Amino acid sequence: MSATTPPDRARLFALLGRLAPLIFLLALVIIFASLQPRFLMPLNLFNILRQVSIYGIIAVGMTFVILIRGIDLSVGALVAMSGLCAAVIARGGIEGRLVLSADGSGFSWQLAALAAILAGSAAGLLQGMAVAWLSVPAFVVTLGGMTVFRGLALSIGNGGPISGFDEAFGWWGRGMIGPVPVPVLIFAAVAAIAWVVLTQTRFGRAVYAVGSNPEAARLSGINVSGVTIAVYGLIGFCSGLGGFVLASRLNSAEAVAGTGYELTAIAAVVIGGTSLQGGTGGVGGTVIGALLTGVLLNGLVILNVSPYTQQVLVGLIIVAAVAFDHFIKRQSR
Amino acid sequence: MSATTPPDRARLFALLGRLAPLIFLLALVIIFASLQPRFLMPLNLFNILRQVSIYGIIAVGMTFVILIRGIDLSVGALVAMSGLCAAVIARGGIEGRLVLSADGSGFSWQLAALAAILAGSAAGLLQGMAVAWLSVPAFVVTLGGMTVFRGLALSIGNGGPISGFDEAFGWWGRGMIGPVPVPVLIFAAVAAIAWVVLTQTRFGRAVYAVGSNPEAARLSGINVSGVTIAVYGLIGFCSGLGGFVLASRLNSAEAVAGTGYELTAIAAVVIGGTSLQGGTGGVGGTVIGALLTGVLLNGLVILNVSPYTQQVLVGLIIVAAVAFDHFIKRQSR
Amino acid sequence: MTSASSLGGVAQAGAGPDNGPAHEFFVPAPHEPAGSAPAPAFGPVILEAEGLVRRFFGVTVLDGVSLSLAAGEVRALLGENGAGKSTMINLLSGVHQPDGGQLRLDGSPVRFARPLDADHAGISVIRQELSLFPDLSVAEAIFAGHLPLNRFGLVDWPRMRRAASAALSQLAPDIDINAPVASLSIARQQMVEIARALTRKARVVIMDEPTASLSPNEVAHLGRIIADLSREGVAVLYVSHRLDEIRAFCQTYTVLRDGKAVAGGRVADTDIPALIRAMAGREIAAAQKAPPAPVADQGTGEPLLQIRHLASPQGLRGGQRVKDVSFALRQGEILGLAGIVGAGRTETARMIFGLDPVGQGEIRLFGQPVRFASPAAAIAAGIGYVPEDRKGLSLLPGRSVHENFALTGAVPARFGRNDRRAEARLLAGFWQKLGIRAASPGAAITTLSGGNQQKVILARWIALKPKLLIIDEPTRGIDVGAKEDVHALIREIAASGVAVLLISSDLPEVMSLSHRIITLREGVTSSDQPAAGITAEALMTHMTRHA
Amino acid sequence: AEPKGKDAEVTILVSPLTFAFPHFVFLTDELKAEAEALGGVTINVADGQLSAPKQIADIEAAIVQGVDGIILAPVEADALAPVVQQAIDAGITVVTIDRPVNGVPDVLANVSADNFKGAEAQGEAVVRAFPDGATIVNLQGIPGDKTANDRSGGAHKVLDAAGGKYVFVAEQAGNFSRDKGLEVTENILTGLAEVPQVIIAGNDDMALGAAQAVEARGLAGKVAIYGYDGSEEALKAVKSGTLAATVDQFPGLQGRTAVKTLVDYVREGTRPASSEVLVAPVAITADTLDQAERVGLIGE
Ligand SMILES: Nc1ncnc2c1ncn2[C@@H]1O[C@H](COP(=O)(O)OP(=O)(O)OP(=O)(O)O)[C@@H](O)[C@H]1O
Ligand SMILES: Nc1ncnc2c1ncn2[C@@H]1O[C@H](COP(=O)(O)OP(=O)(O)OP(=O)(O)O)[C@@H](O)[C@H]1O
Ligand SMILES: [Mg+2]
Ligand SMILES: [Mg+2]
Repeated sequence: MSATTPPDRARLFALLGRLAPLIFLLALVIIFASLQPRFLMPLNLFNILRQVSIYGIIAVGMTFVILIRGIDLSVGALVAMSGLCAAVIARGGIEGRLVLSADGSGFSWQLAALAAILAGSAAGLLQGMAVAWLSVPAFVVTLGGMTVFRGLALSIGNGGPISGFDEAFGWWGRGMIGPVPVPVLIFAAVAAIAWVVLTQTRFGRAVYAVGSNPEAARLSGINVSGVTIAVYGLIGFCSGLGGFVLASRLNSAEAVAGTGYELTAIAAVVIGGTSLQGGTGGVGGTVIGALLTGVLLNGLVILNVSPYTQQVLVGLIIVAAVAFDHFIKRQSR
Repeated sequence: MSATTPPDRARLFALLGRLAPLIFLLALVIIFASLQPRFLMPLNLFNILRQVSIYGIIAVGMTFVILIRGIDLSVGALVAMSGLCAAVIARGGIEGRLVLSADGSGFSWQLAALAAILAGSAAGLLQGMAVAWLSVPAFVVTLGGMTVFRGLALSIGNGGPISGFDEAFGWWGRGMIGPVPVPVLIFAAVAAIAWVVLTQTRFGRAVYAVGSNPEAARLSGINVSGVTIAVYGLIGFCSGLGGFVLASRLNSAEAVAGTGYELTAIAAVVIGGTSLQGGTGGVGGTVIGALLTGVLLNGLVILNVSPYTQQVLVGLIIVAAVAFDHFIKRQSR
Repeated sequence: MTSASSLGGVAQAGAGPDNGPAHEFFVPAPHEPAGSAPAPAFGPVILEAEGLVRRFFGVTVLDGVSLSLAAGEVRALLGENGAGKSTMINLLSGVHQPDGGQLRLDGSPVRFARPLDADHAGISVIRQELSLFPDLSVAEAIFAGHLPLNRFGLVDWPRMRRAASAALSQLAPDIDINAPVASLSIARQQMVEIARALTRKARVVIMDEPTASLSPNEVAHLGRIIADLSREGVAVLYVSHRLDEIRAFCQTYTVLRDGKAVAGGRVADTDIPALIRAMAGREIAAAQKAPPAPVADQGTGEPLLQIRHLASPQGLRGGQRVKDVSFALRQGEILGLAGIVGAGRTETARMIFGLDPVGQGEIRLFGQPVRFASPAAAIAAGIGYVPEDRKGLSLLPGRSVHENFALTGAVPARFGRNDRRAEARLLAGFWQKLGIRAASPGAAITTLSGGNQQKVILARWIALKPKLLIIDEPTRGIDVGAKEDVHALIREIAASGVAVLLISSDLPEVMSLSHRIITLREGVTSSDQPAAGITAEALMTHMTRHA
Repeated sequence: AEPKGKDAEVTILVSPLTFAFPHFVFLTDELKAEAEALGGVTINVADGQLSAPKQIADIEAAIVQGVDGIILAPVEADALAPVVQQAIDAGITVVTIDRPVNGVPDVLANVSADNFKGAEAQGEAVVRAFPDGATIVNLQGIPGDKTANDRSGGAHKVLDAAGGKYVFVAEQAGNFSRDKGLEVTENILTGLAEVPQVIIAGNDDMALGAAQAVEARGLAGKVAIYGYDGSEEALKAVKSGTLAATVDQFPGLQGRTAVKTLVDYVREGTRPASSEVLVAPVAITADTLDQAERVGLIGE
């Protein structure tokens, strides 16, 4: 009957809608490349990739959170806290305040990484429970979490940095496999796994269902609280991993690390076309979004744009990117 | 007819729900007072009032924004930018870069205030248009605005502060009327006006309608875009006013002023019981919420709690406050 | 012809092809419960409620209600708006927990702490308020929460799609299972909701007003489906305010009044007036008999609204829904707009009201060509619109009844301040006239029963005193008694000179209220004639038969 | 690298901690002025924004651009080391200002006035003014920030060493900002049973905020307030007696020296006498005002 959809055509437009962020990214790359050819040097491209990889990992976790209509402002603080946890383990204690290993030497990177990831995940799960069970809005819970975990990070390192780790530890942030920096590979792996989970598993689809209509999700027998807690645990995990990689990259962990990562990560997710209303979007877009922010920051520096002007441009371009995305999507209705 | 509710009882519960933040505030006051009697010194109480007044003014504007399901992350930057605008006018230019007045002397506080408020309102209206017409989520628009306006603030002051204004200018931030600091009176006035607008006027009712169900509001002939733009213009106005009062208070304006005000303001609104889903809440609660945060920061310093621990406590107590509010509200269902 | 027979026959239509010749719909109903070929010897009792009590704000909404559902039984749950039907269902399906009484499953006591528990117990529910996933595809929405897995433990998309089309094939084969649910009409969403409940292979299926916005032949399909379920030994609890459906589909019934079960038994042993009496506890003027009031200026002068060859723009999803609609509407006239689901009625209304862009064609108001850019403009020009999607387009959740009523600003502000007292006075009038049941004007709208919400929304628009009022499904979810109040109200405003465009899937309603009736078929006006002496058969032919 | 030859074009990236601190704004301006004077020198600036990753990214970008030299104030001594090494390996000359990076011997020079030393100077000034002890309020900068820690740490080192007569009655974070400094001081003053004799602040902004709180309480002159940075406003305040002292790290001198050292090396290959060009911070009091770098700006 007439009132049915010509699927192919509809799908074409839907596709275009999904591609909007990519188009914008390419445009940006072309502009920078034409203004400064050195921008395209492999070295620079890998720099960009390495630079985005850490908050990229977090942005992947943030995608889940935003898909269920949540938000997490605590990730930056979590990066700092978990990074310090890893550092304490790797150093075998805190100078003059805490000795963990008998001979005062540090522990292996495995234990350090584990510490970071456990710390992050635990913190995330706790926040998830507050959101799910106390029904406190995620914005508030994680705003609180942000200051709480900063506070904890400060008390762990007593305000100062903890630095100097062994080679094995450092490899995860500074190592290379062929021409590719390790953090980039970690980011890629995390993104790939997240993609499979979101598109191919019941949990992933439950995430979309909860984001699209929590009440209906509950009525159709989905364990909404469970999904919520899991999702916040998941971004906690990503933050912990990010914290470990960052500490390894900087060969040092400090309480002020990761400041502002929350906003960068959220920006990446939204630029990638995931809606803050939840229910629509995905990891693919987030990767594009992360790259876009990375390209932006790198390109403006490469072009010697003055710092003040840079801030203005970054703000404008981010808004433009999202506006473009929404414009395309509207056209395809 | 049995299937109706005895209004009195329903109203009682509703009332209790509205009072929850107040109850929490009183509890906090009692705790601090018992730990440190000097907390109740009139002087200290007025200090608290003066300290909350500036972000209180902004929180009032933020109430409107959150009532229509929006959010504004740019207020801190706007405070800095508009403060600097006022400073430039009051000094009649920028040392060695810009001379506005013929004789190089500054202009009156009226002009300075006007400059700040115009700058703030204009910025707000622009963001409102982006939200309403480009249908870019408020979170993104104002996140962009945050960096844009910081950037502009930095370029105005060239990174440095602009200081030293005349008495009349200073009165608005440091003056007293009787025992009451002027900023407190400004805050009170702003809150009172906002209360009338929200509860007594068509516009106020439209704000609630748009927040509760934008589709229904539009279908009932409410100009949703208009309301949205107006609301962001309004918080721009508040930020401009706040920027002026802050500059007057510090006898100096700088680009880093107001950092983090956005989160403090949002926290105040949510603690006050306004829902981030929009449609429910009000200015009364916001005033309580602002006082609560003020009391918290003041009390912890008075008790000389270490900065690290303070952060932890602030986070936990904010979450507790909102959890308590939601708990009470749930009971009344 | 009587409305009873007009829909009573619906069950029979089950036998016929989906859109076979029209007369098949109107064989008078046999007076034994339809669908159950062998006389109803029910299987063992599956679900049993005993003395259920539920309070809200300490107000008793359900007061010791008992009912049982046996395998193969189709039981009607009847009652006025606010009687407690949906609440009862919420208790049976674990949405709320009873404050008293108990549930028994297969004879042994159970407690449903969450909807999930009821789901595991094989109870599936079609909710009164649609609860679908706007962003998900139709196929996924149908299986949400129970997605089929392949042997790798991953979601089996192909299988899911196949099953989804199968589930919809009977009811609405034209729905694109890959389209997002949000793009479907209320009616279609209701069909998706039905399909969802059916794919659960449940032992108990509960339907809360599933036909509220369905038109006769969808109802017919549903009738056949219910008959099949009962034959397969599934127990069905069926809620509807359309009593002819009850007679056609159900074998047993339970009547709720003010939270108490006041009557029950075999449908065959009772009749509609008796049921109405039981629900209302008083005598109600037999439904839909009053003749329409004469029109002020019949035939003479410029029509108030004139639509010529109206068409919606070519859309991407679902193509062009309105293709060629023309009609004229005069002051004081009630124009019935009939059509099956997807015919283009709602879209026509939306275009007139400035909600959707107009493709081609012209709209003349008082002879002046108009195209409204926004509802605000349409309202300013004296048009009102009561949409069919109450939850999505009308209610302000979390706001009071008063504010929901005052939304359109029927009462002008005084010195810039809202005149709450005048508003309250106006509301009180409608409250009494429509018999609205709610705690108080201060109560949150969402605590009202579906029907009472609808009354408040109607009042909102009538209070605005429009010159033209478009009403899409005016009595959706409203009980028989209240329906009369609403009909009387519509006649009254028409008599006062308001032109009414009445969109309804309830044919008897259209026929009894309208002066003229036009029918839409796939976006084209297929007939336009005076209501006097028109038969439902004729209408159905124009609505369905391909010329 | 080969000397590029006299008056060859030189491009330099300057990456200070952050432009949110006037200290670095002034440093950069002076540095630019010197570059102007030298001629043929292009200065690109990047804002460190107090973030190690940001600064690393900026330097990586500069390497890609192929600048001749980098002048940076490392946000984090260890974190910046690898990228600095990378720059040097790429043939770029690096000079650090304000503070060194750890474990990169090939850095041409470290032109720094150690914050820790400066804070010691601040502490010594207190000891000189209050030989027989004092009650002290300590306003710290952003919690966890290196500058904040060094400045608080230096003062503590001196005053704690001077024995029990110096008591820290309150220590709070003022986040280097004037409004927070003012607010926190107000609260501390009400919290304390008796007025403290001394307030030391991690920067001039907080000190000036504290001064306002003190004045508002009608305690002007009763509390000695020590700032840090030698900013124009602070010097005025020292002159007028509102502040007891401020610490000058001579950012201008640092900037000028850094750029000169770097350009000389890039052009002629001349290394500085020592790779450690230490600028000794000085506590500026009313009677040593003339030693302040920016004293010229405040006029008579
Ligand atoms: N969540 C709630 N809070 C308060 N009161 C409620 C709530 N839900 C239902 N009620 C009240 O319970 C009574 C019964 O409501 P219910 O929805 O069961 O009626 P219903 O029989 O389904 O009516 P309808 O035919 O209009 O759907 C109504 O008076 C309603 O106001
Ligand atoms: N075949 C379809 N597929 C997807 N969406 C549809 C289809 N038919 C209708 N719709 C949606 O339903 C809305 C109303 O459609 P339409 O006006 O055709 O229904 P109607 O004639 O009002 O009948 P009803 O109101 O009973 O659905 C339209 O806005 C359209 O988006
Ligand atoms: Mg109901
Ligand atoms: Mg319709």
